Amino acid sequence: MFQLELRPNSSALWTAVTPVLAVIATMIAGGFLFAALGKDPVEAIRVIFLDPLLQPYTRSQMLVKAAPLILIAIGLSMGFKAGIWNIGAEGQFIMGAISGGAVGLAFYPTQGAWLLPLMATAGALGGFAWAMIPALLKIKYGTNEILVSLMLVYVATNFLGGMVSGPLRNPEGHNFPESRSFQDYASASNPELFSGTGIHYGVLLMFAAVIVAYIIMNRHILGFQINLTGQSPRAARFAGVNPNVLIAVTLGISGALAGMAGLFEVTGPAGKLTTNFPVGYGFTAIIVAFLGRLHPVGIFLAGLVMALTYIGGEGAQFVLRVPAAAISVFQGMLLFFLLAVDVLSNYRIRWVRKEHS
Amino acid sequence: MSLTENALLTGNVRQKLSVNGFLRWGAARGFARAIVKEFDVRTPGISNSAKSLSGGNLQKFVVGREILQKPKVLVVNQPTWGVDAAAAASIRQALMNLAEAGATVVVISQDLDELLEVSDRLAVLNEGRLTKPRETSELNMDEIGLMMGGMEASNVPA
Amino acid sequence: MRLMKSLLTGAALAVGLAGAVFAQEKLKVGFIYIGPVGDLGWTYQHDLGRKALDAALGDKIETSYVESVPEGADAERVLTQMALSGTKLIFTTSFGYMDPTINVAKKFPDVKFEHATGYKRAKNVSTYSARFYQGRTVIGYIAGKMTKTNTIGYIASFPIPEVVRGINAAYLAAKAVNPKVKFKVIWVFTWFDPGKEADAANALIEQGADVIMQHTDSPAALTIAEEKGIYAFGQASDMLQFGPDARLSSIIDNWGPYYIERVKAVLDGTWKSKATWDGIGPGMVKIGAFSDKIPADVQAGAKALEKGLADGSLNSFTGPINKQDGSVWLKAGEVADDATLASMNFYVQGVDGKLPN
Amino acid sequence: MDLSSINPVVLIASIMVASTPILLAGIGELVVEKAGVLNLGVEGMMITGAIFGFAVSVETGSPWLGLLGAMFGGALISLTFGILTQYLLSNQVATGLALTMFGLGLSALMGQRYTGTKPPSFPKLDIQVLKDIPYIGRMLLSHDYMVYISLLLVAAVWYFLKFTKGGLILRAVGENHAAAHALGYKVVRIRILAIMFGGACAGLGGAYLSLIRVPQWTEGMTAGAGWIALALVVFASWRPWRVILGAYLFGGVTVLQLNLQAVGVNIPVAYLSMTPYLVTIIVLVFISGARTSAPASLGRVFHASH
Repeated sequence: MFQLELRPNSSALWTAVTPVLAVIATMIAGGFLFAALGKDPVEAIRVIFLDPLLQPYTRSQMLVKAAPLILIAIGLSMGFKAGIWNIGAEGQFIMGAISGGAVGLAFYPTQGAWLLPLMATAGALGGFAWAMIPALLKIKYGTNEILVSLMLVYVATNFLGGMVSGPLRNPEGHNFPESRSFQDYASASNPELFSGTGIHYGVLLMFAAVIVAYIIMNRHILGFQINLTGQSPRAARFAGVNPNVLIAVTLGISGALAGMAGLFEVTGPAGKLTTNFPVGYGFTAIIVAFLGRLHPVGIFLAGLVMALTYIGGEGAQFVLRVPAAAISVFQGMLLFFLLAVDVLSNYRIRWVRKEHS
Repeated sequence: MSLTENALLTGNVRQKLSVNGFLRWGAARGFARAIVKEFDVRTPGISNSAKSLSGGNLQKFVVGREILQKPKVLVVNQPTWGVDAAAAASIRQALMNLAEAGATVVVISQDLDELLEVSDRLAVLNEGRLTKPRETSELNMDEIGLMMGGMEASNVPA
Repeated sequence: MRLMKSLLTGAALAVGLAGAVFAQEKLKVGFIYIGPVGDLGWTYQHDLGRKALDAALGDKIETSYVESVPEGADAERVLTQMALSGTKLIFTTSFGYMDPTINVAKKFPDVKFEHATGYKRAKNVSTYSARFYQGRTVIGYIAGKMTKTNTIGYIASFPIPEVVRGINAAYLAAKAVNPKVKFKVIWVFTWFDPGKEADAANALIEQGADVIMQHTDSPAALTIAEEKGIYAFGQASDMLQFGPDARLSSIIDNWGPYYIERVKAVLDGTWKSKATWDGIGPGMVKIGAFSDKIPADVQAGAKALEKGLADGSLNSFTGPINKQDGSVWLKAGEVADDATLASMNFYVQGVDGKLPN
Repeated sequence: MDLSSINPVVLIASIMVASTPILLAGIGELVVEKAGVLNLGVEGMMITGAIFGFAVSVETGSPWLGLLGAMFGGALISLTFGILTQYLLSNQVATGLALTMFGLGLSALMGQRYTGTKPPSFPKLDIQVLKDIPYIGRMLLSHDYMVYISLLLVAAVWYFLKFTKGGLILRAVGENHAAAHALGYKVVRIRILAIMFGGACAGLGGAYLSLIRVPQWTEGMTAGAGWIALALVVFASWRPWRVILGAYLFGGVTVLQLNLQAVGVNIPVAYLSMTPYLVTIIVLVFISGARTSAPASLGRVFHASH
């Protein structure tokens, strides 16, 4: 039978090759899926994986769609590397959007260049504060941060519902449960920076986050401490790492990034606070973080691949009339394959004879 | 964790391997290479992970890592446990060299021969109580045996 | 390997041929849907409309759709992609697509847009909606006649004008034929959650309701009514199969005729931006077949009401009508104007409970 | 407003029905977590069970076979998670989320043929004598069989975990997989079985929705119930009986607010709906110091060479 054997050194080659393997496997399995639905598999794969890369519009949209995913995943990856599991980024995303959005709405209709930066700060603080709840509970009581952060997602979702049908509701919006449009409020909007691309400040922030995270994780003592704690918490304590500080720092960073992602999403592409503007970026980002192997550059690429399947999937729907359900099955397969092959970078497969008993 | 990272683990401050929190990987690699060279650590390279080393080599690396930082005080626990004879001898020599250079070295060990070889003074822990340290050169085996049995050597009638 | 090779050559071929698709001269008509086409409610009915379009004009047009598109950024991208790929007429079928539709329409002046249930128009953006409240007048009348307990349960989604209007219209019609009638309204704050809708139906039945009306999308309430042996109505589609005994009638969204009319207008070059708010008359709202549980005289009354609303001789909101707080809304003989109806945010006198806000 | 018109007997009866799907999914997830595995894919398994159960029930005409089909479907899809996390050592959080995405898509794809179909109806426990017992009869003894089966299942899980050797082994695996492995227990195999049990229970919970509570198939019909099931396992602090309490609390808040509305009480729905989650966090804080906190190996990767 086959057995997994831990590699003494994780293989850089396999780390690079495995995602490609997974994509190829998904194309083959997906091809069968589309064939079973009566679609031309080759064309379906082309529409999903290739077409979006050929048009300038969809290329820039990949960045727009991927920006919040990557921003959140970058923050999460730091905690994940240290073994601190924030899975409540969705809640921090929502709270960032609410707090930043509320600041903007409070100043309505005052105009000023200072407003958007102020809102972004408030958004970051909102996400940060929401992430500090599981952090502080973990530090003080040893409460499991996975569960607390997850519970807080539901609290945030309900809070959003209360806000947009209460204090933050657009007074001129016919009672619809939504806020004023930020797109119609110049100073509070996160505009398109290059005409026709949809690229907004959140995308720039995403690039900055990838670079800064790369530097922190590879060149800074904080990154070293994070890696160390993840690999050996005991060794980290010997080396003088304070685990409580690390919990607060990593959860705080991921909360602040998720909060800013929320604010830029709601003031830009989404346009206003509604009960359905959060579409699960906080959860999808967890997958993106793992697909990117918790490495900033990997996350950047994983976010783009994820965005590609969304955009390509939409194309497949209206070009080939593939049902949306088939696209999410296809995405699920891609994720499964990507998660499955990761094992090859840390383990090798060996064939061993079953010993006789 | 690679050997370089392992060297960084405790060497960061004294070896000045970071500036304002930013790591100097070049210096860290240099430090790791120095350890490997001076303590004869058998490894294909410093980017190999620490857990890929044999027990003895890892031990040499860890002890070397601390000694090369020229600490004023060094506490080591079972420095040669599970290490082959040649490696053990070189570790002991390194400890003595460090002491020679003026550092205080506290060696904790169950290997009496080792202690007799490296130490200037010896104390024994028995039932949670530490005996008064004695000059190793003044001690004979009987006296050590009594210390280990719980009798202060000084109380022993001559 | 052979499979891989054929996949690759296939992909290369397909890329080369991609341009040829645009050569066809058929008018491309696109739809974007908020839910899956299998929701059996709102989206399902719009897709029936699209199918009617295919059946009527299939030789001159080509329809496509993208389902389950979140409002906001994703909608804007899908619309842009549709426009870029040569779609000339796009129906955007959810209120939340309003701003994305306007934004994309600005960038593609040659593409015509039709937005359902919104209020923002442009030179190339029409709006359309149905006077569902007329249907509610008819079934409210039936409900008022059929209730034995004089208690009618009403499951409402969000307190937006559309829903409030429906409650008021149904209440006024029921009250007119049954002065003792009481309306009990539960707000579930969701358009679609079968479990919750079922719970709401149970709670209403427990409070004595023996006829259930609903303004949510799933047939859950109808199945509960069937189980409990009381009456209910189909919503959006006929839903007969879910409650053969319980279903008295239904309000059916019938978009097909409008879609066919608008596409014809584009084909013969007479399309102009306009606001359409059609009711029973033009057939946008249809009343489902009456159950034989309804006595003949009530059926006749309902038919007469339906006919009057259709030819305009009757109006769902004809004075004297007071608001819930007792103030006069419409004087005797006065009929409501569309502007007030479009932003209705009050209950009429007699409806129990407070409108949430 | 007349609060007295809410009949507590009926209220409890409807809470019992409304809570059954999350109770079933929750008790399954409890076993999974007790074995040290965190499967966030409950929503995906529930909806898969809902469509498997629905399809089998419609095709065979037998609701009971439908329930079996749902268990099979849930277990089957959970096996994907099991193989990935246990043999291929993938991260449990990410794999669970991927499972939900996959399950929602798969169910929608399978369900396209069944939209608008009515499944065969499900028999009720209909014993007139029992039903006529005042209060208790209506509150407790007039439900469909699955309500009782779900309660029996909780009892069985409680008994299994507390009094059987198998239960002891399962808990040992969840507390310290390394030690359990050293004692010769097949950690991976035990966890796979636990995961499949969890999948089967979640599938049953989904099928309860699609076959009994609102007999119909519509895409996405679980509407987040799987996530609530996850929360209530935590609320229950991994104790089977408290899962019932949790399920009735989580389900009860919704039913209660709907009933309050029905009698004309105005309540801030959004704020009321968040209370069970806040209570869960408070419970977590309280139990964090106590003996009965999360299984120690929860969510951690196990490989024999570690």
